[in-house]
Amino acid sequence: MSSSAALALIEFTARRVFSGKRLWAAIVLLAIPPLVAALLVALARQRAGTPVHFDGITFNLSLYLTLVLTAMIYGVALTSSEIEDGTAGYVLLGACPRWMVALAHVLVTSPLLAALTTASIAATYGIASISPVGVPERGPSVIATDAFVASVALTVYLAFFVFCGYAFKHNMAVSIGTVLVWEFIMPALPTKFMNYTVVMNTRILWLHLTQQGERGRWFRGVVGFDVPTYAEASMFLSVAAALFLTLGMVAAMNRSLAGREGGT
Amino acid sequence: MAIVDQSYQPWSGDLQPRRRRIGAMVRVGIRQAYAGLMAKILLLSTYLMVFGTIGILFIASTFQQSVAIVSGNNIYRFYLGSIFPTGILIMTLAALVGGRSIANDLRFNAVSMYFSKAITRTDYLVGKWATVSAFLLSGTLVPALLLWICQWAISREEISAGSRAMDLLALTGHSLVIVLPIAMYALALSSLSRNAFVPGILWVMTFFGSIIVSGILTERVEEDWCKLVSWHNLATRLGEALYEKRVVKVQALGSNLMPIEGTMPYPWYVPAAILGGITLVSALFVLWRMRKFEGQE
Amino acid sequence: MNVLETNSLSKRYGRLAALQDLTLTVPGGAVGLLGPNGAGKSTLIKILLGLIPATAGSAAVFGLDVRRFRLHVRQQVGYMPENESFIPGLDAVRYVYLAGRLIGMPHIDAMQRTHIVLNYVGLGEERYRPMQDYSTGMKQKVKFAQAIVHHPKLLLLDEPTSGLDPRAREEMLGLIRDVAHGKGIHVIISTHILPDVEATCDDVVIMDRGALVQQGPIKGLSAGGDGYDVRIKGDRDAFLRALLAHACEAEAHEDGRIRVRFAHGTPGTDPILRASVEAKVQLRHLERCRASLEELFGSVLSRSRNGS
Amino acid sequence: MSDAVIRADRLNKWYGSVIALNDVSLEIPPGITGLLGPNGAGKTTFMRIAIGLLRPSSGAVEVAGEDPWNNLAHNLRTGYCPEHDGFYEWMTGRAFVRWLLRLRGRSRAEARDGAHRALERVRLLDAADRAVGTYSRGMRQRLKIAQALAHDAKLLFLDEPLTGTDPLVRAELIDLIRSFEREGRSVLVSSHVLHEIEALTRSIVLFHRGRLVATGDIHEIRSLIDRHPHSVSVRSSRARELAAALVRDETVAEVSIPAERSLLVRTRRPDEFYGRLPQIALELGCEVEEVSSPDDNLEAVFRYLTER
Repeated sequence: MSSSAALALIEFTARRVFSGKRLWAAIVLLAIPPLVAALLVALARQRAGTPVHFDGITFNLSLYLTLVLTAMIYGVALTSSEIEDGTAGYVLLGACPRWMVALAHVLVTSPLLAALTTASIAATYGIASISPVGVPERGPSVIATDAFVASVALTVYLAFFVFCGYAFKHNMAVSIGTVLVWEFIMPALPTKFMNYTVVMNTRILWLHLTQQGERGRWFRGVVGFDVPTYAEASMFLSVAAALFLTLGMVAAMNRSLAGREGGT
Repeated sequence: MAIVDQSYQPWSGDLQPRRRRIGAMVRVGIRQAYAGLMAKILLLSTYLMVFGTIGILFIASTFQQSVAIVSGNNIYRFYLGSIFPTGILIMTLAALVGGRSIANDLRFNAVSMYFSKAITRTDYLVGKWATVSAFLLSGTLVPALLLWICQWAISREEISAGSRAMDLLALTGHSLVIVLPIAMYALALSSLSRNAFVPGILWVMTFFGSIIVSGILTERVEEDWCKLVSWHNLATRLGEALYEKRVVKVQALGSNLMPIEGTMPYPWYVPAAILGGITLVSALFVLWRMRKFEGQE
Repeated sequence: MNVLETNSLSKRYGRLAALQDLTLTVPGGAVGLLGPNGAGKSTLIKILLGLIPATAGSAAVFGLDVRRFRLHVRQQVGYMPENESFIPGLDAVRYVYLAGRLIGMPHIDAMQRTHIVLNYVGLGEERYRPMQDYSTGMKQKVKFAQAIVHHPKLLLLDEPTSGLDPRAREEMLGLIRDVAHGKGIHVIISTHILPDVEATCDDVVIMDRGALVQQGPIKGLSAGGDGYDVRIKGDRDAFLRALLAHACEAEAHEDGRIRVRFAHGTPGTDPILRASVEAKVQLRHLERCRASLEELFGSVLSRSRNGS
Repeated sequence: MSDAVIRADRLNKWYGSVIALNDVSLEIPPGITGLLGPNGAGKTTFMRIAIGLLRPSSGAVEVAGEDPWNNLAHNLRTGYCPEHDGFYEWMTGRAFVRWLLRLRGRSRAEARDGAHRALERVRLLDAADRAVGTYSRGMRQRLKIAQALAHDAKLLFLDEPLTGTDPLVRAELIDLIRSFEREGRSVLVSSHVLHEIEALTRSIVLFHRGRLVATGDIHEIRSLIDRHPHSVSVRSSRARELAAALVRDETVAEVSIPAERSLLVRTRRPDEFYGRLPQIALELGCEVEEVSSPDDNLEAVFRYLTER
């Protein structure tokens, strides 16, 4: 294996992030938080005293809906769609070992998506700070913190999707189904299992970093829910990321790609 | 001995009008929608839940307990108006069945069969709409009917036959209000892509997104229109308007249970106009997309 | 009444002209629509079905304008698309039944006809299995069945043998031949595979780059085969030398075929027989030149391209 | 045959309970080899195992002496043209080939030149800077071949490269594939159409229902059929006289006259019969217009080998 092939793999993976319909879907998704902020700002102009709450948008949109769905769109596009379209073979038959292809999928795509998410968060912050009330005064450091949290979560999600893509035959159904149930429905149910969802741990990380661990107005609907510590949440996320990354690399090494003829 | 010629014979006969063709399309489509494993599991769990509820209520009634949820038209209103399980269930079913209905036709090229037959784009759209709606009704209307019967059986109030009939109409209307816009919107998304999961994700995104954004807005702005942003609120508000307003006349266990009240002060035609608008725009979008796809192989 | 009439039909996709001023009259029978990839055959068929509007000109099927009466036209026409076409989760019976119902056939008729045509195309018990599990040949048969379920007056087949193995192809050609003769169905086959047309059609229409190149009966077009195609087993060079000695021009092809022409007219097969005896080779195959349509196709196309 | 480029030993591949390859052991020599069999015979599965995309359920395969699975050196030596189209539709053809070259370790400059050469080779330069989404079927086929040969692969796997191409394109592709052999590359071409393979090579491998049926030279396989009875159809103006003469010959088992001027002869010793037929006809002085046998072509070999 040559270094130029590895370089090409990184470039190629990055190039694919900015192509096709999925880019548009991601842009629409990432535009939602700034748009909501803009709406709130416009309303605050009309009626003095309407608070524009940047943290609320981050908590509910940037680190929840937008984050999970962006990861889902790209996660599926990285492996499942490639295998289904029949393009996966070209990349796997290159000069880079397969584990490296899986690794590049996750480690190249997640910083780029994190950058896009950061842009979205920064735009939200910028728009929200037009309004006099409700914007945290910690300055741009809060953006950096949010971006960090988002990139951690994205890495976990992408690793999971890459793993599912290589490991399962019905990879789309498995990965999307799991994420929908575990990450969307589970955090809405008042059970202890919500402590083990990526969404919750991400937001707990965020809670500790930006709200000093105070639950305050967040999670208030949940009765008897103990917020894990920063250490617990970061441990959970890093273990999940490492686990799925490893499993994904192993799965990539063992994935057989049948043609459409033999697939049934 | 008589030998009957069983080889290929020419056929001639009268052809039926267009509405019968659409009817056939719907029948075959529904059969196909039920073929999916996921859809079966989801529906089955819903029915288990509904029957479980009914069972518990029957047990309660054998102990001469009157339960608040059985009084008035609470029980099916509650079922149809709640976000969990009904809202989530309908969302998932629509993502599964609505999402793939046109996308799979494009991907497996069934459109070239449909449009080489004597149907127009509008017929196709109406057929698909009816198919997805009818399928979704099995997750709303049918359980609601079961609950209506259950209410009739065990509630302790005196309800006139007219009121019962009105309730029946209302729950049918409520189910349609929930299902029809969702089905059309899912079809619009479905015509976007050949890949069935894309429309599914987009629809889930719309549903959750609208609820979350509406939640943020409601909390921040505290204005009434913020509630209109949520898809679920719209359908519930419009559905609520259909029910007969009457006072519950019986003292029941747990009577502090909140009946779903129309918390949105807007008249019924506002959500109706919004949902109708979404449906219309979606329909036009599908027609426009199919115009593009009709030209392909 | 003519099965098909077009009048200076044109279709443009942006700058690309898929059909250019095509005026064509097809009286009926089994007609092969021949042309290379991108000749405009599929575009023509889609216009005939009313799927896409023509940029200019008009087309009529059985005298019915394809735009104004497109549903009527489609009730008279059966169409077999080129690419695979099915509804996942549906079995062949439901699929063909649906096709019949969409034409407007009543329930009972559609069910009966479904089984008749599935028997006719030779699909057995597999018809009750979901179609995504079918082999290419079976999918192709179902596509054919759904096109004839309502006994159309005109059958449009787009590349009916593409991707089939020899046996499946032979079966498909047999079906087409059978349906095109004596069943009262006119057939138009769009293809680039010449032997298919030879095996099934009486007339041929050759298209290239959206324009009509040539039209006529196959016999007329492929006539002029003055010579024989021979296959032998044994010493080929000796045979060729012996042929030369009998004043024959021989041309050996890569697929083992030897084309023999006579310098002076056609004095029968005697020289070939003699040459084979002299060269002590086995005469495995002897036939008048027939596969000249392929060459004709090539020459017609290059002529039309050079001329334009 | 120690110089075999591909060697398979007791290869099996299942998908669930479906068996795609059943106990295949074979050796493929350098040069062009045709992989022949009907749809679903296991050709694609075999190729994908040999290219390293599929792992066999049991057994081993060696390509150039090495296991292809997760073998980077093997990836660089081989090129694969898949049967079905899989492209990044938004990319241009040139970018596609260039990216794949870079993924195989070429520098930017090398990749640019290599892509240009490969596209020139398959005559796709005109369309190289258009998005793949706009390509026609023939262009897609060429692009797939271009990416397979761009990195100077010594061994090419072409899965159904000729399917769906019109005669003009097919002739071009056949020339191209033959030129690979002259450059010293080995090529494995799969097809279900016999005459495509016949035009390419003499060395074939025959698959049927996941089993290896025959391997070797077409001539060797041909000679197989001569150990079995043939029916030969002869057309002659004096059919009855010829029949009488033939019946007396010891190689002939049976003669029937299905139509006037037409004979059907059954022989148990085809080799001798074909040698004697011209002699007998000449001695009798009767014109033979046509000799043909359904049992004397590759389709028959195929039928015979697969149906026993």
